[in-house]
Amino acid sequence: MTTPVLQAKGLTKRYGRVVAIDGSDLELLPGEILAVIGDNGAGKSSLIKALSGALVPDSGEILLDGRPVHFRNPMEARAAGIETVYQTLAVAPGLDIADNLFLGREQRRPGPLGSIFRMLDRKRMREEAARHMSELGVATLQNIGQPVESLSGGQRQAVAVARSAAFGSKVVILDEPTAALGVKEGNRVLQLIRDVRDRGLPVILISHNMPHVFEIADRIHIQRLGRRIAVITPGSHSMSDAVAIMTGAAPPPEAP
Amino acid sequence: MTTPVLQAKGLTKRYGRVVAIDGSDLELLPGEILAVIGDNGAGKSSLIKALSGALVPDSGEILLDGRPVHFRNPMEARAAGIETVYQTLAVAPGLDIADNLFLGREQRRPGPLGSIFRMLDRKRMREEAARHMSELGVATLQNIGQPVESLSGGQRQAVAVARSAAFGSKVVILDEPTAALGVKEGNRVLQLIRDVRDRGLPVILISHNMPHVFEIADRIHIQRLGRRIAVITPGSHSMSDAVAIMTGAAPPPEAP
Amino acid sequence: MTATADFEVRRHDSFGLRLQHLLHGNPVLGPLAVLVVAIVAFSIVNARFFSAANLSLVLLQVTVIATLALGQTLIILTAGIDLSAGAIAVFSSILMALFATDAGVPAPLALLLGFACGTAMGAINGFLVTRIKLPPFIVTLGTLTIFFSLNSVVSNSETVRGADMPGLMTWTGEAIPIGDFRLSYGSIIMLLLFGFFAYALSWTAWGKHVYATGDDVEAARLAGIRTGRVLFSVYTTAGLLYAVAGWILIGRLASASPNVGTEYNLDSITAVVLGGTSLFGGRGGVIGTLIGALIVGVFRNGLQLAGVEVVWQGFAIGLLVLIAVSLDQWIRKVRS
Amino acid sequence: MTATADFEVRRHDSFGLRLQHLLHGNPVLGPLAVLVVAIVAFSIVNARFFSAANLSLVLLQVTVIATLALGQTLIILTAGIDLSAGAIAVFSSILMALFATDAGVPAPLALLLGFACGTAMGAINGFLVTRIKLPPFIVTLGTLTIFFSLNSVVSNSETVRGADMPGLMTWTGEAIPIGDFRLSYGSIIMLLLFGFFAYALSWTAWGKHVYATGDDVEAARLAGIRTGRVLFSVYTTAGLLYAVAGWILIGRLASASPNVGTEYNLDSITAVVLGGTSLFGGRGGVIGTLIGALIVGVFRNGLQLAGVEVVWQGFAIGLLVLIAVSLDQWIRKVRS
Amino acid sequence: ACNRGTGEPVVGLITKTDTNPFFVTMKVGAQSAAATAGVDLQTFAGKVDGDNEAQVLAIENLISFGAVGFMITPNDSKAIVPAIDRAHEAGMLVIALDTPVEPAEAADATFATDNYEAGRLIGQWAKAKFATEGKDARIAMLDLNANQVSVDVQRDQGFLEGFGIDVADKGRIGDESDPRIAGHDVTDGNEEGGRTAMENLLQKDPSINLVYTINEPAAAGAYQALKAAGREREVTIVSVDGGCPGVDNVAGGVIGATSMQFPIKMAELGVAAIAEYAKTGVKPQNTAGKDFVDTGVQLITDQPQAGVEAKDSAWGKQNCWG
Ligand SMILES: Nc1ncnc2c1ncn2[C@@H]1O[C@H](COP(=O)(O)OP(=O)(O)OP(=O)(O)O)[C@@H](O)[C@H]1O
Ligand SMILES: Nc1ncnc2c1ncn2[C@@H]1O[C@H](COP(=O)(O)OP(=O)(O)OP(=O)(O)O)[C@@H](O)[C@H]1O
Ligand SMILES: [Mg+2]
Ligand SMILES: [Mg+2]
Repeated sequence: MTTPVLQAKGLTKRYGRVVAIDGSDLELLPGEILAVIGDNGAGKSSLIKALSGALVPDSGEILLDGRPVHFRNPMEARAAGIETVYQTLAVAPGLDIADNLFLGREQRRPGPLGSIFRMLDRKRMREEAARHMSELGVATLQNIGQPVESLSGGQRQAVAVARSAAFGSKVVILDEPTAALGVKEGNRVLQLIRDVRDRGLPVILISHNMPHVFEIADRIHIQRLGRRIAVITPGSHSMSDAVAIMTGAAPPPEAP
Repeated sequence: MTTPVLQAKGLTKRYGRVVAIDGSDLELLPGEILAVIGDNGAGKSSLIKALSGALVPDSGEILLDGRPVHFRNPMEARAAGIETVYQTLAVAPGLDIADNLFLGREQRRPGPLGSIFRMLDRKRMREEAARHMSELGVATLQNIGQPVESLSGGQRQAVAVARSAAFGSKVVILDEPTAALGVKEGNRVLQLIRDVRDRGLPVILISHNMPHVFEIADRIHIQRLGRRIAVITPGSHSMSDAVAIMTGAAPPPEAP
Repeated sequence: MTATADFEVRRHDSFGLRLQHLLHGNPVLGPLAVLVVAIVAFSIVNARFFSAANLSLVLLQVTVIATLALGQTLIILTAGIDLSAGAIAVFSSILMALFATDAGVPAPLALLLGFACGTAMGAINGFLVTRIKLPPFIVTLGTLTIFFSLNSVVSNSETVRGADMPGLMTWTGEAIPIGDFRLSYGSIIMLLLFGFFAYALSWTAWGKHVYATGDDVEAARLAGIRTGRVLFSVYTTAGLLYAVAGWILIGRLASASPNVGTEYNLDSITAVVLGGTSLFGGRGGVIGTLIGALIVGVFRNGLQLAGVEVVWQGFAIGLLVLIAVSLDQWIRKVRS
Repeated sequence: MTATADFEVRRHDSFGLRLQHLLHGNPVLGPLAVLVVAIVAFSIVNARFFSAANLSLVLLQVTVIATLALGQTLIILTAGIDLSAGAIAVFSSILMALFATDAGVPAPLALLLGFACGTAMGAINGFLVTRIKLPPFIVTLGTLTIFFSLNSVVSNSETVRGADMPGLMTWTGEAIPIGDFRLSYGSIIMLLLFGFFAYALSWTAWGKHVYATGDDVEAARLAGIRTGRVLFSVYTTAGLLYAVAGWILIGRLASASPNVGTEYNLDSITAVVLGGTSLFGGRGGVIGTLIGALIVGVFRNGLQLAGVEVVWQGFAIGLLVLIAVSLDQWIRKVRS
Repeated sequence: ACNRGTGEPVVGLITKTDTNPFFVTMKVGAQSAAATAGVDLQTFAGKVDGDNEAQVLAIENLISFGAVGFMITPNDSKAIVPAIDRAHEAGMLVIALDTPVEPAEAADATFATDNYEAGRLIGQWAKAKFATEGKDARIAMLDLNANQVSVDVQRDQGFLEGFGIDVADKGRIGDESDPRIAGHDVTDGNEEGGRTAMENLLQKDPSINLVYTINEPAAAGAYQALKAAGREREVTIVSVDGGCPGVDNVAGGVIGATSMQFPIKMAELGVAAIAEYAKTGVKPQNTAGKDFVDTGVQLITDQPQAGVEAKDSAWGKQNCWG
């Protein structure tokens, strides 16, 4: 078996009396799209937050390319090439779209203006931002200089997705990236995910949209009550099988 | 034709250079489920915010049971029986689930404790809250006293949906109520919407989930670039027709 | 791996986790622990500290600030801030004193007039915050200077002596001896007010609305709360509480002086923050504030008894405040 | 119906909407309008107000506060607040003066030592905020009392006279006459600093990170910004700016006095808020602060020239501040 | 100061603030006097000028310590009286320093500068100087603050009386109608306030040529404003205090004349009186004809005027405080 790019073993996270992750495992193989599905509150977001450094698990191990890593914050995961779109989007509401897209990776002017005066290349960042947004099919955007807080729910999500797709270098993690998106925009995001995979990056996709999941995933990780209870493939199981396992209506298949 | 329960004529709303609603109309007939679909940024949320008093349109007219109304804030719409779930959910993050469900409609203890000391009936509110949440199939909730900010995305949405379903008396408006919900929970919300309709209340449902829309809607209002460009029914048009009209790929049918 | 995980979970369960549960449910335990530590430490340094007489002195010394901080807490819970608290208290005390002496109004009426003025000043703040929609900081900064200035004008910058006032005005300064412990009526009023608002905040709809408004005013508005009314009620109530603090102040100083209170705003805000209420609104409560006020009182009194020189007392208080909040922070640290 | 709609849209386009666009893009126009109105009004009341000599005086009088408010703006942009600003400025000024006189250190070195101390004091604030994760209000309240206390101890509460200092220390007080207008070197330094930070905030990555951190610290962290570092850099930079303000203060008073600066915190925060920066972080900018500081300076000076009695000046300033923000609010009111 | 348990009687000193050099000096004087007299000195201070509550608190603490007596420079002369009454009930000797309480009999004794006299001396000096030079005065009055506190009022009114201006109500600043007064402003008694106030008054009336200041830091600030306007040579500044930097400023021509007070003497007398009381139970007596013990004022100037007794700055240097 190939070494997983990203692997989690026995992760646990509790909040007081609430158990968010309860000894969960996860494997992400090179070049694959791994979907993570599960009921609300199954611990999907908590699991990927642990992978991306946004929360520090109480116990368990995370391996990147087979080597143990301990991310204490999102920057460290990001530096290791893991790019994440959080369910809460993590945008700075007062900044505009371009600023948000390039947050933490701002581009400077060429020449001394950039190197000495550290001047940002606003024009270029705006142009690129406009390009990224239209790639996602967000055509209704009327003003690229709008602060993100004044965008519609879907537009805001598109900003977050565009950011991760543009900058991921090792793994891209997307937590419900299409939840607020329209049909067309949602399909664009699926295409974008495929593009990312075709660039050789594996992708973790959390989604409640079964047609999307079955259309795009190579493998499907099913989370239930804080644990991985099964890994299936779109070939081996049908959508209704998956839903039945996820909700506990059917027993999980034998462990792989 | 029957008088619409809720009707909007020529609503307009601008934000600086951005036109959010551009002379949009809407009719909601008694006892129907009206779906509103449209691209991201088409102005769906802005439109229903105007109906629910959360924004005051620049121009245009709103009629409730045929009589013009001018809501200056959400309380006035609520007092008129219009209950809304906003896309941003509008929950108080630090309060717990029961407090949020009953926010603004708290129940007091019976007897002098309630009437003189105005003491809240916390126990009853918690019990009812637990019932509402489990009706929505949110079974993973481990602690009914958790503050809403610590809930998962879907759990939080369930709180908002439960609130509107429990208290709507004339019209229920739901802005993407299933976006963050799991398959099972999403289906429960659809059932809940049907139940509300069966109680005789008309419902406006904004959703990007075409299967949901076509499963449940009586009529479908298609919004594009701030305007209503068509009203279709699941019988008259297919999903792909609807998507084509919505994205501008197909011309809208003749006005009804 | 599983073994380690099990071990880790169990270990947390045993002490850390349980303590956390306790603290999670009772956010006042942090400040309370700080208070207890401070009392124990000062008692060790100077045995006289932990005498009934001295402890009753501490309670007496914090009564006015605690009453002010109670109003301040309400406002801070709504994500506001009130810089005019001290000015309202002092102005109200001057007014009621002048009514009761120069104007010759019967004492109970003079008292009520003073309360009415405090309430009205709070209402002015509330009006500016909710109607003109100005930031609370700037509103109360403006009214602070206005009220202080009016205060000088009305009082002619002269102190009204308690001896010239009817007994009701200075009644708050009288004390019931309980052994060596002397409990003043002012302190009793203060404690009753704290009890009342602790109840109102957690057991009435009004309290829920205050928290919801402070947490996220837009969400509260969309959820159907009349946030304007809630805010107005909070500022007005706070004004009344400040006026009561003014009455207690007369009893404490046995006079009504226009020149006190310059430090009251910062002191009252300090008590609120030490008590664990967030300046960003929506989190905290009044019992914490009472403990916060007591912490400051204990520090002041304890340092003096410990024989720390005046020049170094400021230094020590600053340091202790920092240590107190660090300790509190450490206690409530729920690993996120 | 359509006719009405069209009409309405067009009507808005014509004036209201255009003005709104302008103001939307330039949030400093609100405070600027207030400033202009104030200047015009005072000029009408007393013709002497609008003379080059008097205007240069106003600039001179606000220089120290404006420099402090610059550092304060940075901190408030990150949703913090700094109550120790004045204490750091005064302590730094005392230190550099003592280095240059009693300690006999060469003037440029004494200056640098003073700057280093200010920076270090800012760094202490930053450390407590980012590492121990204490609320900025309580941190700076604690360090405020600590620094003021150290200040008394170090200076022995004695003023160091400018005449005893090397010329460099008081150089900031010297002025270049431009006609009747006297531009002091201190004011020039202050204006340059404002220019520098206006640039840094809107044209560098650091500036974006400051705004993002202040806007929503959790989101900024998740977006990959080292929010701890950003905050630390802001507090440290602010400390340095306060030390520069301390140097300017020496020039202004031709002495280093430990007894000034009690009002500096509130004054600097007032300037920031009048300039349109939100106390909740993430919104605003330094140019607004400069205008805010000038507004206060114009009020003070204008009221005195208008012959308003001292007792009523507080009243008038409070009222004017309220009117100023109301006007600003009205101007920027974008119907939501 | 924490040698408690030695059995020495506890004596308190409560000053207005602990940052003003005047009170710092007073404290140093009291400390050395306490060492000589063999008493245990406990010091307290208000946080800011006018902070009455901190002083009440200090008295409460002293009562709880069982002190034999204390000295106080009251921040609020009237409002402190009830607390002093309580101290008396506890059998303590109370001495007001520098500022009398109201009514003065509420304290057992007052050791103070006659502030009215201090103001009057500089007023007389200025009057003589202007008379000699044949100039008409345009006077700027730089007071403490808007609260009309007693020291502020007495110095201000004393100066005006000394200068020969009708002061109307002796207990109020600013009710005079004499046209020679160009204006009043407040300084908070520090350099910054002094400078800003002077700048603004000069804009209002550029012909100002005589400046009364509440204290020497305010005078130093005012001088800077005059210097920036290029008017420092034509304008005379008078002040009150006698702090060493102030005397330096007299020598340097910044201040024309200042009235020196003697805080060390106040403190020494106070400590001695309480020590005496502790031993013998005898209370101190007031200066004949006054309701307080006058610790003296001395006019310091290098431009002596006929008919006004004065010492020069060299003498001042030897006797200054701070
Ligand atoms: N900070 C917190 N404090 C307490 N409980 C929390 C916290 N964060 C998450 N939880 C709880 O942990 C559980 C898992 O939450 P998580 O967000 O991982 O679910 P999820 O699978 O992503 O759900 P969804 O599909 O609704 O987004 C939930 O029951 C939630 O209430
Ligand atoms: N406060 C505001 N300021 C400026 N522009 C705004 C504001 N609110 C909304 N808009 C703009 O108005 C347009 C319509 O927004 P709206 O939220 O109504 O879209 P929507 O149809 O609900 O989209 P979605 O499906 O993504 O939720 C968008 O282009 C949005 O950017
Ligand atoms: Mg989730
Ligand atoms: Mg929307």
